[in-house]
Amino acid sequence: MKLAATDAAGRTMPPEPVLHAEALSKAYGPITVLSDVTLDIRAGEVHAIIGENGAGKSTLMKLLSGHAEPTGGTMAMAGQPVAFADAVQAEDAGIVLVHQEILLAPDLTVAQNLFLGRELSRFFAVDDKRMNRRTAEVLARVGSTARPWTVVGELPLAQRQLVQIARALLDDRKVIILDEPTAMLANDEVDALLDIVRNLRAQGVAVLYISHRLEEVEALADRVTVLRDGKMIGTWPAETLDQRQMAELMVGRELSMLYPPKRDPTTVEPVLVVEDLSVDHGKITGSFSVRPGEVLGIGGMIGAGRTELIEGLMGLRPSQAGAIRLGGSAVTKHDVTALMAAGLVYLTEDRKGKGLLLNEGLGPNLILQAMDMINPRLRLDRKKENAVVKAAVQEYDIRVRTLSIEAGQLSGGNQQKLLLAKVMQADPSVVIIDEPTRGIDIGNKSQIYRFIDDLVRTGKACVVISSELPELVGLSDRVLVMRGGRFVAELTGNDITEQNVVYAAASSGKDTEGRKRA
Amino acid sequence: QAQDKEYTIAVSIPAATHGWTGGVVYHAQEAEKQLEAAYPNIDVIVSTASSATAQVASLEDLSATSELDALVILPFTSEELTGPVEQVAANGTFVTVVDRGLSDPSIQDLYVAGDNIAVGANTAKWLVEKLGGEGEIVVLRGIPTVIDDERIKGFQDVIDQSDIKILDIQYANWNQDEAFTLMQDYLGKYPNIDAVWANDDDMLLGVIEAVDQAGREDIKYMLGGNGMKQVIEMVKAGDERTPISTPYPPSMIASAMHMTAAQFAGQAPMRGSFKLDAPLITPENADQFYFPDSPF
Amino acid sequence: MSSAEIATRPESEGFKIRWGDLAPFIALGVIILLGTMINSNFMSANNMLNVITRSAFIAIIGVGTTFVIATGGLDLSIGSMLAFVVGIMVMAMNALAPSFGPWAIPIGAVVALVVGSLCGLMNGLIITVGRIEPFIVTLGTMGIFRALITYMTDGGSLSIDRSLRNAYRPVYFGDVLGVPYPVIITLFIALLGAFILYRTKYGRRVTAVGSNADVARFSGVHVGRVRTMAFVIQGFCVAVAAICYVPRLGAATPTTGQLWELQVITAVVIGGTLLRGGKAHIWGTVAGALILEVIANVMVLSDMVSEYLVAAVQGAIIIIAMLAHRFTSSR
Amino acid sequence: MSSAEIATRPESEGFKIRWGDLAPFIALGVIILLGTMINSNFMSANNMLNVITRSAFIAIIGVGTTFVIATGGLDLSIGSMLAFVVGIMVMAMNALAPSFGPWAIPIGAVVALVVGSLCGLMNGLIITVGRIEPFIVTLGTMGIFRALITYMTDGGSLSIDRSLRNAYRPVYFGDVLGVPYPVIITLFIALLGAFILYRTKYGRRVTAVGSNADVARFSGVHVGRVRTMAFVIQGFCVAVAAICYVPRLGAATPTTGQLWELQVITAVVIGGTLLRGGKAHIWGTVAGALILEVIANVMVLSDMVSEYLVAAVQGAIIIIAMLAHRFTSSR
Ligand SMILES: Nc1ncnc2c1ncn2[C@@H]1O[C@H](COP(=O)(O)OP(=O)(O)OP(=O)(O)O)[C@@H](O)[C@H]1O
Ligand SMILES: Nc1ncnc2c1ncn2[C@@H]1O[C@H](COP(=O)(O)OP(=O)(O)OP(=O)(O)O)[C@@H](O)[C@H]1O
Ligand SMILES: [Mg+2]
Ligand SMILES: [Mg+2]
Repeated sequence: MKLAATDAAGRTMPPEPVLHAEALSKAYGPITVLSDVTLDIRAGEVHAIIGENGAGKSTLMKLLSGHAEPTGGTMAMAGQPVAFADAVQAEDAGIVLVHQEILLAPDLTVAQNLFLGRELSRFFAVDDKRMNRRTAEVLARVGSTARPWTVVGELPLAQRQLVQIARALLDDRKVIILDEPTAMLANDEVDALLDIVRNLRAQGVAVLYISHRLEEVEALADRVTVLRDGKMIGTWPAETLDQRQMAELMVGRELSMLYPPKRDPTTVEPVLVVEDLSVDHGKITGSFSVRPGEVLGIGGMIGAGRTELIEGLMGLRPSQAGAIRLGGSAVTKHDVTALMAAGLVYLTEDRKGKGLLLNEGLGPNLILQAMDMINPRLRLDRKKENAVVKAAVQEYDIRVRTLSIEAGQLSGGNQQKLLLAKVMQADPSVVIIDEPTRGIDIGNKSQIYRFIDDLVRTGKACVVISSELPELVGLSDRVLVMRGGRFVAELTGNDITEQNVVYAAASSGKDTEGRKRA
Repeated sequence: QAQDKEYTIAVSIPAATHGWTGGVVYHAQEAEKQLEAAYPNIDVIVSTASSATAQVASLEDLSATSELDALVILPFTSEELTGPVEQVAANGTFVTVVDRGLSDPSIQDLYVAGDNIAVGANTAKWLVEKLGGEGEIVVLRGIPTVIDDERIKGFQDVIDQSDIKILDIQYANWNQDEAFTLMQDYLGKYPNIDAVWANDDDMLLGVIEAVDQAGREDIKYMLGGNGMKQVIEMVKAGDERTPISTPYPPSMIASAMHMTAAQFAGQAPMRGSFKLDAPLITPENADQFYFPDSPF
Repeated sequence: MSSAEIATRPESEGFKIRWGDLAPFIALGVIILLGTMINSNFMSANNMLNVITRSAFIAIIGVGTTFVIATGGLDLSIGSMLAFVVGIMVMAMNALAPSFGPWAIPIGAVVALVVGSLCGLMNGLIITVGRIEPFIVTLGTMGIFRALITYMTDGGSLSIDRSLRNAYRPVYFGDVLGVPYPVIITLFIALLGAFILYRTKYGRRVTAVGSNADVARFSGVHVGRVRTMAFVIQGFCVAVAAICYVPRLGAATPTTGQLWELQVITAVVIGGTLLRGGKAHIWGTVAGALILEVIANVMVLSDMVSEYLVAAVQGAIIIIAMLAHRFTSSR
Repeated sequence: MSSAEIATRPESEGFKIRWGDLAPFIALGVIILLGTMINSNFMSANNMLNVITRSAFIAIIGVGTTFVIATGGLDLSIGSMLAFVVGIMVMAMNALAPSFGPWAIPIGAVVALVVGSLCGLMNGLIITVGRIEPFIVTLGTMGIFRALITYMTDGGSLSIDRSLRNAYRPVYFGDVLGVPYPVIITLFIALLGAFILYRTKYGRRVTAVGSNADVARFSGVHVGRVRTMAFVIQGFCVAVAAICYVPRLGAATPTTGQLWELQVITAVVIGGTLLRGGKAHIWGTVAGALILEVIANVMVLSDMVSEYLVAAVQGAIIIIAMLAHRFTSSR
């Protein structure tokens, strides 16, 4: 690599950093996950942190924001050494972290969550009116359509993510850390968020930004720090790196093509036919089919109802179907177990809430869904379970330092891989994946794409719901676009472009002017 | 000689969960103090249990860990304790049973008992006489146990032979609060009630409170049973609505302990059955049944 | 859409949610209707007043329990704590009576409030500082309080001084314009509880802690303090109930308040508060207390079931009431 | 880093976790040590056998409770269910005795197992199909079972036929090579429970449902069925305990098994099972049952505390034991 890190050169010019980390390390028991990271964070600058899944990005952010204590190293703010006992102290010092995972109280309203711990009051009573008003303002700023008095537990995931971001923006901060803020967002929201970040920068706030979407990093960052395997590779001015170089710095090797070449699905009989599916008492309806060897993409804006449609199909929500045919025979029993037995599985977008048992190890998670197939007898075969774990770790490249780790301790991206491995244990003929690469690094993304490609090339079928347009376009042989709980467009062949998807997804084209993205 | 040997007497009684059992515990402790002061060679161990199962457990513990010379037991229930006491007796321990007889009377050496059937029957006889053989009454039951069952049976058998009608009968668990609540509801339900029988003085206090509050004049008599201190005071004072009570003295445990200790103190051995009568407590004889220091 | 426009809409949205919250009141209505059909005396002013007044204890204590449960806690020591506080209060009043006359009553009441709050504080501190399951801690303190009252009464009963009895009686039996004191006290406590829970910072934090303690901690909420405070409130409410309780029967016994904890928790849950925490309905709790008391009353008034089976029918009614409001409300 | 290198470390980590699981056993050891110091008779073979045998009831029922709690449920009806099953079993045996002689005992036992399982099934179905809090449902069925046994005994008691008494006695009092039957039955049930929980697919699903019901549902686990089955197991265990119980006391009364639910739940929680579900320790439960029984035994053997205060000391010891093992194990 010819690029020079700015460590030495950069220090002469800019003023004192708002936050300086010196040789930070973190170990969980005997396992070191971060070692010797030295970092400068400067006011009015967007500082991107990139790295593979499990590189230690989230861990570093937790150390900087008081959510975890470093096992080595020091931090200083404006030259004064600081140490945060907890997140509250860090927030008081002006540093706030927006978690990669959703951390909100599900029973409280949006406004109550935003102001939790710093409620506004008049005399003895809390001032709900004022809090709701300010919440509405901040929500509007981040482009959320949620209402201040909605209970958070009733919001879709993406909205919750925006609420989390809104919470960080409520007060003036010196340092705002965003850990994969866009992983759950679709184009519109992403654009709104990028504008917010630019605004913050203009106001002199230091922004730490983690994302696996390198085009965002390229468009936004002033400096880029790369982590690999818990070690710091270096910091570069953003303009000196392009996406490809970033990716190679992260992975430490040359990357191959991101998207596999498209297939030409033969026009044989569809393997899955869904007719007149009606979910949540008619709120969402749709019919579709997938052929063997085909990747069917489902696009749409957040809240279009894609997730709900599929959850309804799987019998996980109140729903009715005119007919469901799988591999030629009609499915009469409309529930996950029966569908799985017939060869249809679903990978949820909510890996923390609905996907993984965070307090359990890899084995119990991996075999939970397909237990009857892996282990037809009553008694559990522990040997087989261990074999499954080893095979999955290898095949899906789940980066763990010990096999006895709990799922909740895995990095976000590795959790996603574990979840994929889990649903694949059932050896399905049709896989529906909701947001397949949410939180997956660029290196692994191509791995997952190739995985999907391999899958359909063996005559299976895959349905991909994705809010990431390049992914949807790059991967799908056919795209259905959903709007307001109905399918509004079907795109095939050369018609599958980002513009077309966006056009169909946005209601009657009204909303399209805000989109400057190429 | 007897004086040289050390004797252990175990006393197993129900825990103080309501007034009457509270009285039992009190009298057992008093007797323990007296006996240990009077006979230095006698060691008395009082053990309370909160259920039949716990009582069996404590029996096992007592007999497993010390040589018992005598056991004084007030069993929770006859059926459940018969077997376990038999085990103890089989080791040669002198067994005194108080209040509730065992299913197999041959196990016990000494039996001191109140008469629950008589408690109910005597009260009923008095009531039948006072009401002139007719009227409408309500009854409060205790906790569903044999004791409660026998009292109610004794009472009902006598009442059935008169023209008195039992309007209602419900459980109030020997609890003042529940008796108060139940009585309020009875009062709401029945516009005319001639008398109330609460089967236990603890409950009677709740009943009286409810009746007083409602200001009902139709109720001529409110009766309990067991001879609780506060109620005896009322009897002594010649209360119009509660002129009598029926003794079911918790002090019977003390009598039984003294009689048992006598075995080892050189006096004549005591065997047989002693059934305490349940004479009516009236203003005339109330003094005999009044223990101002007892909690009950 | 402008933010001003957004902020004016809570009513319409808020209204939809209220339906579920109404369930306990609907259940109460249905049971009252049944009662009226079963016995004509049921609706008599007298009977109604008795029942409502009686439910005051469970309702008052339930307000505190709503706080505890909302934080994700549980308190099994309520009943024994009541007995203990009653015992201490009676002893204090009796000791003070000779020198202070009727003033012994308010002083004794203050003593009760202090003792109750301290009992709650103890529960709370053991749970939060020792980090032990509330179930275990309060089961332990339940035994402790029960044993203490048994010890204090010597297994018998502890009655309030005759001289105070008459001055104190009205606190349970008296009324203002026909509304009995205990009902007024219940309303006051419930209003106060609702204000604290819904309108103060502390109340916000109570539900936050119950909903997700980690989130609360990250947000700077002192989770331990909030939990402990909920137990103190519980203790305070128990003491208020004790103050209303003593004039009714004038004595503490070892059976005072036995198994009330189960009744209170049932009232709270019937009222719509979730046992796992995070949601709290003060007025639902009050309705729950009324439901329990009305069911018991109807059971006595109706002549239909054998005395042996009363408990069975009560249990069945509670389950059916819950089933009914599950299947009517929302879905 | 290669994944082959990764795979070598699990053992060392696995070992560390076990420490926390040992806590109840350590607590048991400490209490036994204290007992030995207080009374020399405590360690006598006779006393030890008695205590261990007695703890069988709580331990056997506790195995079932461990399942229920692991799925995130709670069962307050245990004690009354025991009484009800005992009642049915005694009635069945007495009715069968004339025609079947001693064979009435095994037939009666089978009846008990069926009835117990059905009672559990009822609890489970109401909870899962009706989607009501287990706390409320089992509080209701607790009243129902208790009322039924009161009804069956007519408020009195229901004794087993004399002719069966002697044939049946050994089931509680007998032993094999000095090991009492109830202990053997407990071991068998605990082994079976541990096998089901740790080594079968069903057991996996139990913990999955308890730790996150949504994840389980999305993974195709029939959450309702798993929960219901846990209650059936609970009912079965109650019936096994009933089979051991009858020869000990020979009768069912309306107070049989009263408040056992609290004891059982305490044993389970002391044993390390989390009350909110997701983690279960069968052997911890057995240790918990022993701890409770040993504490009660030591209280009887020591003459130090007034009878009134026994409950207080017991409560305090349990809290202290939990505190101790919180502060020693991990942190
Ligand atoms: N509590 C914990 N105990 C043990 N290991 C942990 C724990 N938390 C995190 N780790 C490990 O630390 C490593 C770094 O995790 P981290 O979440 O920082 O990765 P990341 O760079 O944010 O990855 P991703 O892009 O997937 O989010 C991972 O290997 C993870 O398994
Ligand atoms: N701002 C909002 N407030 C309340 N409900 C919303 C909001 N946005 C969406 N929803 C609800 O969420 C449902 C769809 O959410 P869902 O997550 O299924 O959408 P999706 O198309 O899968 O989007 P995603 O990209 O998040 O997966 C909508 O039908 C709507 O009822
Ligand atoms: Mg991360
Ligand atoms: Mg979605």
